Amino acid sequence: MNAGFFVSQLLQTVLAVSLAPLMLGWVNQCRAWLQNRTGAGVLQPYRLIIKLFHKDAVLAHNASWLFRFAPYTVFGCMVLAVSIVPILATDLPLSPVADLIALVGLFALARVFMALAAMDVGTAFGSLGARREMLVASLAEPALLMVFFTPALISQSTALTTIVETLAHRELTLYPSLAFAAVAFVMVLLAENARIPVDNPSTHLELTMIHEALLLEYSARHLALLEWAHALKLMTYTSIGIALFLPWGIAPAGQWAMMPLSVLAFLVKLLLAGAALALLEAVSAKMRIFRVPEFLGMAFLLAVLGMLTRLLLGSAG
Amino acid sequence: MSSFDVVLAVPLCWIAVGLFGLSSRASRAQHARIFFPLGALGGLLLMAAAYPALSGEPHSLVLPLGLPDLRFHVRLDSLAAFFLVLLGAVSAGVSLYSAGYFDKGGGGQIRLVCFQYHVFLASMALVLLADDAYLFMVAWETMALASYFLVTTDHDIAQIRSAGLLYLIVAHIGATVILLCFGILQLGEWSYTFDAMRHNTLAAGWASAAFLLALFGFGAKAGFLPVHVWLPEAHPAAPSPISALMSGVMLKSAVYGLLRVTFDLLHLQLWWWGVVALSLGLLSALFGALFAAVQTDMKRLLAYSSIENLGIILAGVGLTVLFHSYDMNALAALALAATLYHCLNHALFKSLLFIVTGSVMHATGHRSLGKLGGLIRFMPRVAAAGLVGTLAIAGLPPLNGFASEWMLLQAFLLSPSLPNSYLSMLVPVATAALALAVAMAGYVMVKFYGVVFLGLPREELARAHDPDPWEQAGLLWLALWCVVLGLAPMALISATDPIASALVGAAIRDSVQGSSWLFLTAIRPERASYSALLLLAGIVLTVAMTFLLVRRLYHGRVRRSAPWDCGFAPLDARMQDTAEGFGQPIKQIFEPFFKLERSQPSPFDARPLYRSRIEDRIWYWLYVPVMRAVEWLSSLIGILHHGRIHLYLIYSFATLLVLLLLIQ
Amino acid sequence: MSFPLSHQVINLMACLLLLIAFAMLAQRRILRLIYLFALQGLVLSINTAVVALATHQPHLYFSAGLTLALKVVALPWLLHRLIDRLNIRWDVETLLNIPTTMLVGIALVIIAFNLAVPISQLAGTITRSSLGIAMASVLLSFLMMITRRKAVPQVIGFLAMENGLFFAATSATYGMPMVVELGIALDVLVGSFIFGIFFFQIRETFDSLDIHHLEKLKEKA
Amino acid sequence: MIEIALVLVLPLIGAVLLALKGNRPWAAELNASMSLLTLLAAAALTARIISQGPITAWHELFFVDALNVFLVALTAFVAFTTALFSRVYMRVEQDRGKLSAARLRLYHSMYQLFTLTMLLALLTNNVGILWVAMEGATLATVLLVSLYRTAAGIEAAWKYFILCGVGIAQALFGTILLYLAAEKVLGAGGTALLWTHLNAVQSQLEPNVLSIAFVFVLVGYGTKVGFVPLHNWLPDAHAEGPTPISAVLSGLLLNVALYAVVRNKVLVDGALGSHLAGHLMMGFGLLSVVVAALFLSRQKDVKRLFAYSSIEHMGIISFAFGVGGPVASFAGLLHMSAHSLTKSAIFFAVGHAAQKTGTQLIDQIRGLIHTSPAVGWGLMLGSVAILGMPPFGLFASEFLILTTAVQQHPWATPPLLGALAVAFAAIFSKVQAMVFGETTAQRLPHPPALVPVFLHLLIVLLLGLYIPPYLADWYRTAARLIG
Repeated sequence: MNAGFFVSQLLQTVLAVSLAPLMLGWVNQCRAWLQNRTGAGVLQPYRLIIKLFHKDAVLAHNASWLFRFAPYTVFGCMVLAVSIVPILATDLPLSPVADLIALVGLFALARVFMALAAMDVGTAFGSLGARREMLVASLAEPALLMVFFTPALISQSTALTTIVETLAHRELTLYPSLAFAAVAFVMVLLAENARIPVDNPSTHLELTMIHEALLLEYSARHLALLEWAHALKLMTYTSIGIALFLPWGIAPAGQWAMMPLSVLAFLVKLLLAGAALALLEAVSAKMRIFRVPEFLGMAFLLAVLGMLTRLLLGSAG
Repeated sequence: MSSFDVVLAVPLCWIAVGLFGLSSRASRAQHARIFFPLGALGGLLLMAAAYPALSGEPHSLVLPLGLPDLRFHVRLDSLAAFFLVLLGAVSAGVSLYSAGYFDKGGGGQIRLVCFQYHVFLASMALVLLADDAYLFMVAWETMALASYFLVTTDHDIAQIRSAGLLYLIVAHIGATVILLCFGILQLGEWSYTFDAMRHNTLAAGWASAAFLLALFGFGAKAGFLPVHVWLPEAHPAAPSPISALMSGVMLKSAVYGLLRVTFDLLHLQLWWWGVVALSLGLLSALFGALFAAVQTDMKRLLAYSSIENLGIILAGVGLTVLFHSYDMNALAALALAATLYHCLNHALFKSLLFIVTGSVMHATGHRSLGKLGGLIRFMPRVAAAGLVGTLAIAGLPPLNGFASEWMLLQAFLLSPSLPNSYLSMLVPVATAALALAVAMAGYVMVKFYGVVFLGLPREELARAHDPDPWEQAGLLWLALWCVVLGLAPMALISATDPIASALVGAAIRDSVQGSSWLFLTAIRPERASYSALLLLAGIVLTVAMTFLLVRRLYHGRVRRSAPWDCGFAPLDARMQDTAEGFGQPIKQIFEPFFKLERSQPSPFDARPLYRSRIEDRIWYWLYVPVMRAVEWLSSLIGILHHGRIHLYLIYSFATLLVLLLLIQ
Repeated sequence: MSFPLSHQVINLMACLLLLIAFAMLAQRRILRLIYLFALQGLVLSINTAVVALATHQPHLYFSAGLTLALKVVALPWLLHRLIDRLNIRWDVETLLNIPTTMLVGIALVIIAFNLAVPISQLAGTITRSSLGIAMASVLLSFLMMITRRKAVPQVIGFLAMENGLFFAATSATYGMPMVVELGIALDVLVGSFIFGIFFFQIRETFDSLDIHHLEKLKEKA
Repeated sequence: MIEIALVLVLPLIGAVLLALKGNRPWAAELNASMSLLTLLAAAALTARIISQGPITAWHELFFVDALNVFLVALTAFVAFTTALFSRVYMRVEQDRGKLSAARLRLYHSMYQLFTLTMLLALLTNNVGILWVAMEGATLATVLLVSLYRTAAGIEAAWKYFILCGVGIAQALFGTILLYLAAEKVLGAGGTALLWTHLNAVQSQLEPNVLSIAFVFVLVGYGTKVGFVPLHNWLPDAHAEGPTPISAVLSGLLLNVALYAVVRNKVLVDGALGSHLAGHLMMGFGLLSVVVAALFLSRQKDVKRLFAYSSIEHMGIISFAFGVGGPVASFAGLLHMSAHSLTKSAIFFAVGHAAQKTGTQLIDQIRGLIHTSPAVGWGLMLGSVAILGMPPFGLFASEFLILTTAVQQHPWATPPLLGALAVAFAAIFSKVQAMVFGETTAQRLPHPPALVPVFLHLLIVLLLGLYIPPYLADWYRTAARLIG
């Protein structure tokens, strides 16, 4: 437990937290390009957040303490989540705090607070959003766990750092099972981060919105925090995906020399991932809410298939 | 006065308290204030006395009661001690709460209630202490009987009567089946003590029969599929503290019995037992979660969620059997620890939630989710306690529900190392089912909390306010334990070490190496680890920092106004989602699982009316046919008693001839 | 040389008894039924007397006298009084027509005889055949109770059964011990008194002695 | 010796006195006090047996051992408590104009006579006298069944009389065959009918004859026990007779009849060296339990309900005796005593309930617990006990019976389990409806006699939790006698 740990931890956390809006901006920018629009620029999320911080918060008369408390909690959960995922190096003092399952739990915690807060004011849309959010989540969560189990089986561990160590820093082997898992993960990611085709982040059309409906009553700093947390969530998922499926380039324990390299690798991966995400969103259309279960069911199935292949092929899988 | 004596003394004291309560002529309020706190004291004592017994030699004693050649044997070993701690902890909280609850009416003559309540507690303690089949069965049935009378406290309501009847019938059939199981286990000639049974080596066939009987019998009490039907009827019917005890402790006594028979009394376990238990458990879990999601009565909702949690526990037991049958004892120990821990956690948060509903019902007079709402503003303390319970039961870190589910999932993840390839592939799939059930629980609890405490009141609830100190004390006690057990799981899990070594022959220490008071781990730290305390610390830290930073860099100005709601017309409570609406997506997605009757309004109705009734298919597939069959038989048999004396003479004549020819 | 004679007499009585049993089974008129019953009693008491003579058992004389008094005089007279008082002289209605009843009766006799074979091996020399006949007449009277629809014939059937038993007692075993004999006789007497009471009760409640009035207590569907 | 004489003579005196003065207002008290004296005599006898062991009296005419003395005590006790109950009950009936003083005279003297016959049947050493007494018991009760002179009452009594009469005749034939077999061994004359001697020479008796004899005895006394399909008189007689009589019929007469069967079973199994008699009893027991359970679920009249439950329990007991062995026989005896106590208690409660509501129809009796909690709770607890719920004594016996059955005759457990479940559902659903809910009952002129109810239940409770040593030894020795 030398200072190095904490340095890398701090570095990673700060980096992730600060880059999260950028990532979101980048995705939106790519989407704009793909739709032949000149987008608002990759820095737009920052502007939005800062603007919101300056505003006065407006609360409904009957908003309870839960309503005001939720944004901070959600933000806190996300920050913690992102600082647990090994992004740059695998020696993180925080990583033993939560393994993959606990991470899922952490997301769930944030989500539940979000939903409860949305129901607090008692608006029609708030509860509608909460209901839909919980529905999607309750279907996505098992799929996500299944996704996680495949690499967990490979590396005999659910601790992310151990997984990364196994996948990245042993001799390079290709795991067909991971392919399944990866596809499933992407699907879950789309669902969990309120992206097309499950949800449309850029609409407030009451019939379709899920995630936005949760935020309706929020304003100013609370809204800012929630937006930021949203960006962080996307960030976290992406980096989990990276850690699980393209872990190469993450610095193994104690190798400070590799740190800059790993930062670079991370940025590149982020760019690619963002672009890919944008592409996905551009080519697919928003689906009806009751198609979502089928979508997630598919993801779930793929994940299970992945695990089974792993078990079938044994160490080669 | 050893701890064993104390443990033995507590049930007797409870009975004494009950008797005094029955005979005392005090006023209702005095009565509640005097006797229930005494009961709570007993609970505390029991908890304190049983905890040391977790680690330590089993004590046993023969009481001068019972049948001539079968005296009552009592024994306090680590397994019993664990469940006694559970009983003590929960009953202490609930009794405190009852002191406040029962003085407001809401349940028959308090003297009877007090008596039955304490007999109920005592019988549960005796079930755990019993060391021979007879005492066990006596305590077991007394428990059922006492709880039946408590359930039917308000027996003027026909619905409650039928609920109680169904409950007692199922309970009694279950008990008879357990009795048969003991019949197989005993060696004949008065050797009914568990000690004798331990030394009885049965053939695999008989052992399997015994296990299946035990599974059915105890399942009837624990509410496993398909003998769960009584549970969602009886729990809502009972007064809330009783529901709390039933759901929290009584169901666990069934788990205790199953563990006792499977691992202690039976000398072998076969792998397919594990499969049966596992699949049954997961089925129950999913079933419970789905049905909970579509309930509109808060106590029914909690009852179904009990079915779900007991299902999870049974799955844990099944996994333990599976591992143990392949001598993978370290893993078995992990699964067992997870199971036991989940028992304790469920006991705490479920009873907490039940007494919360009690307070809500007393404050508002409603239990239908369709009428409640916004109570967080009228009864903040109850709402806070409720929030703890909700987060815990939804399996969210850093509370206790998550800790046990985490361990259980870890245990499931280890199953691929099973030698049998089918199992090693099937169990992960089972894991998925478990995950689904847990996720569903989250959905359910958001619905529960959101509809009861958040939003706007759906009816006029202005008079609602926080309950009196006694009730608050009870709520506080249980909520506190939910948090503590969530933050420091290792403390208790390592305490359950002797149980694992006794039942599956391996200490949990082996399966959770390197875990400390801070970290909970599975097998090896680098394999998986989780620290609720640090997690909480992290969140709190970030929250605090963000808060301060925001305040420092910007400002904390707040303006109040009407809610925006996409700029719609001024809000009214009817615009919110009802419980009905909240369950609707589940209803739609999982429609095949429900027996659903819906009448939807047409667009042209003057007064559009939406009605929907959810029913349990199992009831129609299993129970109705059986009842029909019995009715049919008894209508058939009626012909026997036809009224004509000649016929009767012919009967006896025929009997005579048949017998005469028979013996030739 | 009285032994073989008594032997023959006893066998003769036994056969008579069986005959009478069949006659009762076939009987349509209630008065005749009573006479037959009395006749049966008579045969019985003679038989008892003969057995007593043959085996030199004094207490059998006594029971022969008892039988004579009770079953030949008292009960028939009582029954006669009854049917006079209740003036019931109509035909005896049977549930089964007579020929069928007879056939069933034959079957019963066969069964009874076969059952009796092992016992007869055991039984004393005098009464080799009698036990089978006793059992047969018991079963026949049982059959009669079943097939009769009126109260009085049923009772007569019951008493006939008693006779059969008594015959078994005397001929198979040289009579039961005295105490038992007395007890049995007492029971029969009291029994028939109670029967009498019942006839009146039934009569005054249903103003008829037809049993089909007594078929109300049944499981309602 | 003197105790035996007292036990038999006191009821006789009572019968005579009441036959003369039974129409006086104090007849009921006299009845009760005679029963009390009988009880005291029985207690003295019991004490002597406990201290001295089996005794025979009057050139072996009477024989008292553990098996029958325990039944004697039970009989005397229940007879006494029932007399207490009938004191109140019959007074109400009289006030309601259902009974004339003359009828009460008949009732009281017959009550004493009935007690006498049962005690005689239990105490005698002579198979023939046992038969005489059993017949006498029928004769004593048959007029009581038709005491109300209603059409239904007379019908019930008639059926009771005919069926039991025919049955008892079979029993006599069986007895004669027994004597026939015994006489070959013991020689003609009295001794050949004495249990004591018969048991001594069991093995030498001719098996063929004995098996046939047992069939007749079983069918004969079985009719009185109420074995299916010989049971048809039982529910009618219980339902139509006055409630005290239902109580003693269920609580005592059935026991005594079963006692007669068991005595013969011991003898026959001893002679055959096989388990024929045992298996027959098991068969009858099982059949009775199953059929009675099915009947239970369709009853509308509360007294019929509990009559069928008596059939069911007799089935259980004879099943236990059929299984045999120390545990099962012990359980059978325990069940016998617990059942007669509980069942009579239930009939007491039911009687009061019926008087309060003026009907015996189950669905017109509601909410007893409101108007008279004591009667309500009495009925509820009684039913709970009769249904084999702990901590009552019947649970103890059912526990032993079932657990033994599982090991020795697994095939028998499924029907047993099913029947018990059906019976439980049937009885409890009806009782709950009667005890709980809105009420239809009204107050009575006389306070109900609840001492007997709760006294019985208390004893049954004790039997479940703590059986005093001497009682236990008593059961053990009796069980050993039954084998």
